[in-house]
Amino acid sequence: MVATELIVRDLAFGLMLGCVFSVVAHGLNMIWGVVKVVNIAHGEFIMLGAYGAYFLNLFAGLTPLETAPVDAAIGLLVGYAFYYAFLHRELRNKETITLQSEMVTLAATFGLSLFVSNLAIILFTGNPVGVNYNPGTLLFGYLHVPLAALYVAILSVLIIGGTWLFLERTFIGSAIRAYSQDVTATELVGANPAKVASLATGLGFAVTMAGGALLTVWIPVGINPLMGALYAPISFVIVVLGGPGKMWGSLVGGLTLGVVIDLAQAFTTAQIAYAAAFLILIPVLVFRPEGLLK
Amino acid sequence: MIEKPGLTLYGLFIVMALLAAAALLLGVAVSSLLVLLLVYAALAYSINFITGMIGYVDFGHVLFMAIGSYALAAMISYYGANPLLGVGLGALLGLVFALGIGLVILRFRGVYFAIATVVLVLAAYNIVLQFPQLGAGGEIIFNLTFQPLATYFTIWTIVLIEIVLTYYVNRSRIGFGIRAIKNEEDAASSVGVSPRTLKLTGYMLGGLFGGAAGAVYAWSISGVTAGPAFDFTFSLLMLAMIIIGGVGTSIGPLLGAIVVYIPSYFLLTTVAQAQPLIIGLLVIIMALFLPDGIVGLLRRSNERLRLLLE
Amino acid sequence: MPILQANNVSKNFGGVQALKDVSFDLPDSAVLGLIGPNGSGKSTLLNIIAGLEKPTSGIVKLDSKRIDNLRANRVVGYGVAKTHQIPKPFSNMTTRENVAVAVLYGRRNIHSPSLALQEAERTLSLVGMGSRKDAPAGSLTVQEKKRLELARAIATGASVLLLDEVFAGLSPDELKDSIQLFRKLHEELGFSALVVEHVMRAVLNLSHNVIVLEEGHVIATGSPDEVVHNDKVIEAYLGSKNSAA
Amino acid sequence: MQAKPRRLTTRTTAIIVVGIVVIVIASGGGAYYYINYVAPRSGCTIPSGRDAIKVGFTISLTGTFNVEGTKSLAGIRAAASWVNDNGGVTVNGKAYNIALCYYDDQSSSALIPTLYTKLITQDHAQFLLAPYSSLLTNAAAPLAEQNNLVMLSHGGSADSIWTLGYKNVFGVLSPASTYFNNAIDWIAANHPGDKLAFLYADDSFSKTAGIKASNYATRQHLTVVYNASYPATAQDLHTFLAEAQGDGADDLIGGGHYADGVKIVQQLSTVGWTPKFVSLLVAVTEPQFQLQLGTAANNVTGPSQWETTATYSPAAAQTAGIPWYGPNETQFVNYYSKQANAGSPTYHSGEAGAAILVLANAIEKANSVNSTTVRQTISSLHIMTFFGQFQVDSTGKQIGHSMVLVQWQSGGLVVVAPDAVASGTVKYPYTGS
Repeated sequence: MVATELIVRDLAFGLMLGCVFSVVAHGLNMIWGVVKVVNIAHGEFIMLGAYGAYFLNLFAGLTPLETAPVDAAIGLLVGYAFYYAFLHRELRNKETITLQSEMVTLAATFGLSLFVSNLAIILFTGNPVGVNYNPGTLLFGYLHVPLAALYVAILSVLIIGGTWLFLERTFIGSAIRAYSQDVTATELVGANPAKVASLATGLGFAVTMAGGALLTVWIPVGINPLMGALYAPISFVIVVLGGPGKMWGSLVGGLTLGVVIDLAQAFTTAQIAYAAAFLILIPVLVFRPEGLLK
Repeated sequence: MIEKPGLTLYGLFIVMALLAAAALLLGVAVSSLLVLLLVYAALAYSINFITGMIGYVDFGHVLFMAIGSYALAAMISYYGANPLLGVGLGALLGLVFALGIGLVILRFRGVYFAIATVVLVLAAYNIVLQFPQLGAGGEIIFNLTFQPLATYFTIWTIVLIEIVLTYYVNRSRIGFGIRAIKNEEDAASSVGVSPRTLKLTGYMLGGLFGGAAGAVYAWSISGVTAGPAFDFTFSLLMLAMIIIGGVGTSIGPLLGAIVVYIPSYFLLTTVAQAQPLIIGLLVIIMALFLPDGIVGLLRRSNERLRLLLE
Repeated sequence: MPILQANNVSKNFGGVQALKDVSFDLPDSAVLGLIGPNGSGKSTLLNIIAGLEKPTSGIVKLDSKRIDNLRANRVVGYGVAKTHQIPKPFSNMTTRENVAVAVLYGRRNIHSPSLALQEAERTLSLVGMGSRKDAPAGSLTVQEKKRLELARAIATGASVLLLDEVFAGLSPDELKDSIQLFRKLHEELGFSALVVEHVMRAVLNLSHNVIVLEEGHVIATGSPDEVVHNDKVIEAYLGSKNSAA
Repeated sequence: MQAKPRRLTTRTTAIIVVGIVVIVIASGGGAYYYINYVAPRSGCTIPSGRDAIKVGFTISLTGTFNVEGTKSLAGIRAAASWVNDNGGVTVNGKAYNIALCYYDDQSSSALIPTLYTKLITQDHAQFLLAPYSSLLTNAAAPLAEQNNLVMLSHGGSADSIWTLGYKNVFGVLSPASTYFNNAIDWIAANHPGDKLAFLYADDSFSKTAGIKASNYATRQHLTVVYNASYPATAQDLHTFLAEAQGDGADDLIGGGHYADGVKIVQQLSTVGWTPKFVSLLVAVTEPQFQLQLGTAANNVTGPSQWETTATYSPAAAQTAGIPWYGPNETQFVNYYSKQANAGSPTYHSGEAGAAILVLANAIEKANSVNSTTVRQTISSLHIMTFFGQFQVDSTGKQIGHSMVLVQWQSGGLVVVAPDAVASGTVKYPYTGS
């Protein structure tokens, strides 16, 4: 029943979907990996990024690809504000985040998620909207590849690679890496821990919101205030799969999820495919709590 | 041996007595409004056993509510059983699932546990849709003759049991062990506390009462549908209630349910989104500045209140 | 007849061998000092006895019953209690409640919280913390937190205490007090103790016998006097200092 | 927690207990007073001039169903103002206005019990309309039943609603199981060799419509080569569409709510499949569908409960031998356009407006506002409105009304089946974008 053509197609679409999942989760990964905080309101900032793409398209005619850098700039500022409002009190003067602080940040960002999503309903109404962006399709034999999805996939990989390069090759990057290993080590390399942590949070938000913009290519009429409730859990799964703090982990996790969903759909029902995609998390946590990536 | 109960318990009994009287005296109209309040309270107490007492943040508690809802709906629509039997089955299944799930995911600490609870809900939602026996689109609806007082007093009894149980667990030996785990799990095990057993106990109590409350909820709306049944809104409301009321305490969940539900009743029809907006804001403030919620605030404000409120 | 026995205990972490065939006997009511340079495996050995880690091979026996395959909380039930090197109080509970947890879960005979609290109060005055019984444990000083660790361990009713650096980080005066307190407690309660310590003076003062670990091996055993004059021990300590410098 | 430096005296205990009781009673009494006297911010708008009959309902003005909800509300208001402008509802020789009491339910079934209880107990609604969608109707129906109030369903089409023995719940619209019958009839008559693919969302309405349609197709001797449901949250439908194409399907039937329809048509082009015939639920009748998709919307068909171009008239009622009630097509559209946020009417507007007309007619015929009397009248009512016929079976399910099939043709929506009300013919095949 299942023809090779179908599997090739599912694989191709699964990989492209996986790329956009990766970039959507990548911001969460950066914050989680560096400041060790899981932002429960992650999905809401994806949503804001998506609305950014919608409004810039509506008023300025920008495509989602062009919106991404604008969203990222906004995200950087939002991330700074977020750090000082929510994390600074819990993180300053601490070597490692305590379990108690972890619970505080979980609860506080959970409150933020309720707040932002409902504010969005008031501001944007619950009416789902979308961005029309269709630069055409590319034909590889029998395989039609929508260019929009392809661009987004390439851009996603570039963003993830870019953050990796930034962390590996720049001074600020090495300060961030030092912070993620050991907070006091940050001071040894001559940087202020709070500044490093807030910058890392800002970068995380920048990527998150840019990811939200790129995601709009995949959800033609799916931008709505409650979309975060789906993409936050997907992001959690991806980061755990890849391993928090590992930049390429986002890509590994995202591609795994994308391919599992699309390939499993070829062999079984969509419901089972989705259930499986979420349930992978449990055995991974039991047997490889540090993530799939070494 | 258990100590003499304090005023907190009597206070809670008085509130419960008033709720019972309200339903009997003011009739059907009031009772059908208060049913939802009590369902919320029951859910808040149920998540209090795990998130409030043990400190493991459970974003997926709605899972047990859904299990209870489906148990009751299936019992009624396929076997024509008495709804009380459905509530019993819901509670039992909640307990059994909590046992199975807890054995695996209670090994994960902190945020990993929280995330595991989220993905379980999403997976369960898709699995339910896979079973045609649970209705097209996971929808089972049924029609029972009108039994407002039966529903009301079932959930009332459940809440009462939860209050007494919470109160005595907090005061008993188990309560000491549970608080030790919440503070320092490793240190607790090195003075002889078994975190595994106590965490599982808390989680199973949560599952049991979550299932029971979910069953009553399905009973009160005469059906269950997959989308709303697995809607995270309920999980979030439960969490918000105990965070606002005061985690781990025996007053907190009821207080939180009242604070969250009663204004919602008025706000819903004026500024629809204002209520979750305010709840979100309250949760942020409580989490960052008042970790023990309203009860903690009251206890800190006055020495006598500190002794009275548990 | 020793109360605690370790036979050929080994432990690997990945490729690293933290302990190699470590054996010792702890006689009843005795105090055994366990010393060695940093990273010599002292804490690992203590964790294995306390059930916090499983040995890769070897056997630990208490009263000739095997305890190496038990979970930490079960080991406490058998009568072995460990203090933490970095104190881990139950911060949001009072000092008295902290100790009461140990009473309720360490002993089989007390199930009532009110009795446990009374018992906890007694234990606290025993370690000289009676006046701090209602203070939240999170607000204690480091020295007080270390005393609390000791009080909790004693309150479990343990016959064997595993003390992980309870004397570290104290001023000379505090150290003197603590040593005196320990002596007093040991006389009154008659427990056996395995004392891991960096502060040589404390160990030599308290212990009946001392074992010295280096890189997971036992390199010397004997009375405190014998051990300090042992060439290998001197080399291990000085040598390790030389290589570190 | 256990710290008790001194015991409280009996007197202090008594004072505290009394204090608590007083506070609780005071706040309870205060709340009761507030609910009943201070805060009756009711959702009712009472038109001036005559006494009013209150009709209560919730409608989705925000959330998932907000497009459909807004259209329905405007339809309800249009029908109510037609009734009020044309003599009102006469009971025992006295004319009443129809007053609408409604709240926004945010498309959330969790809010339905609270809001309907409020409508019934505080606003004293005498008759009820159901909310939009089967999901919400299911949540609301028990409350109508419990309070013995008539409830007309205008947006809940799941057949399951009518299997529960509800005595007070009546459908105005055709049930989900019949949505695709027109499309399948047309294929069976014109292209019996086509192989069909069914792909629908897994919510209860779409799934019922999809499953019943595939059964119906089999009964019409058509070949079904693909039959699957997808999670309502799926971003990526490529896999399903490609599979359907791979199984050799010629025609595609299915969909879900509005967003699903747009998603399917967009992804058809990226999969590179151009089915010959496409029929999708709900989305197709929305003008936005065409705006969003442009030429790709051309020749897409969809079932509709009603279109402004469908021709039900007093004359048609006479031919059918049943009474006519309410505005004709033009009058309704006219009233509709005066409502706020109305846009142009869709079938959601039509079915919602018809619910008010059926209710008004039934109250007049019963000559009573007593719920039980009106209920009995509705069960035997057989009339025609601008929306088509109304007649229910013994369970309350609609059997008089019939669906139409619409198709986008060069930017306009044309009724193409059944022949009796059609204003054009089906264009075949679908041409893609």
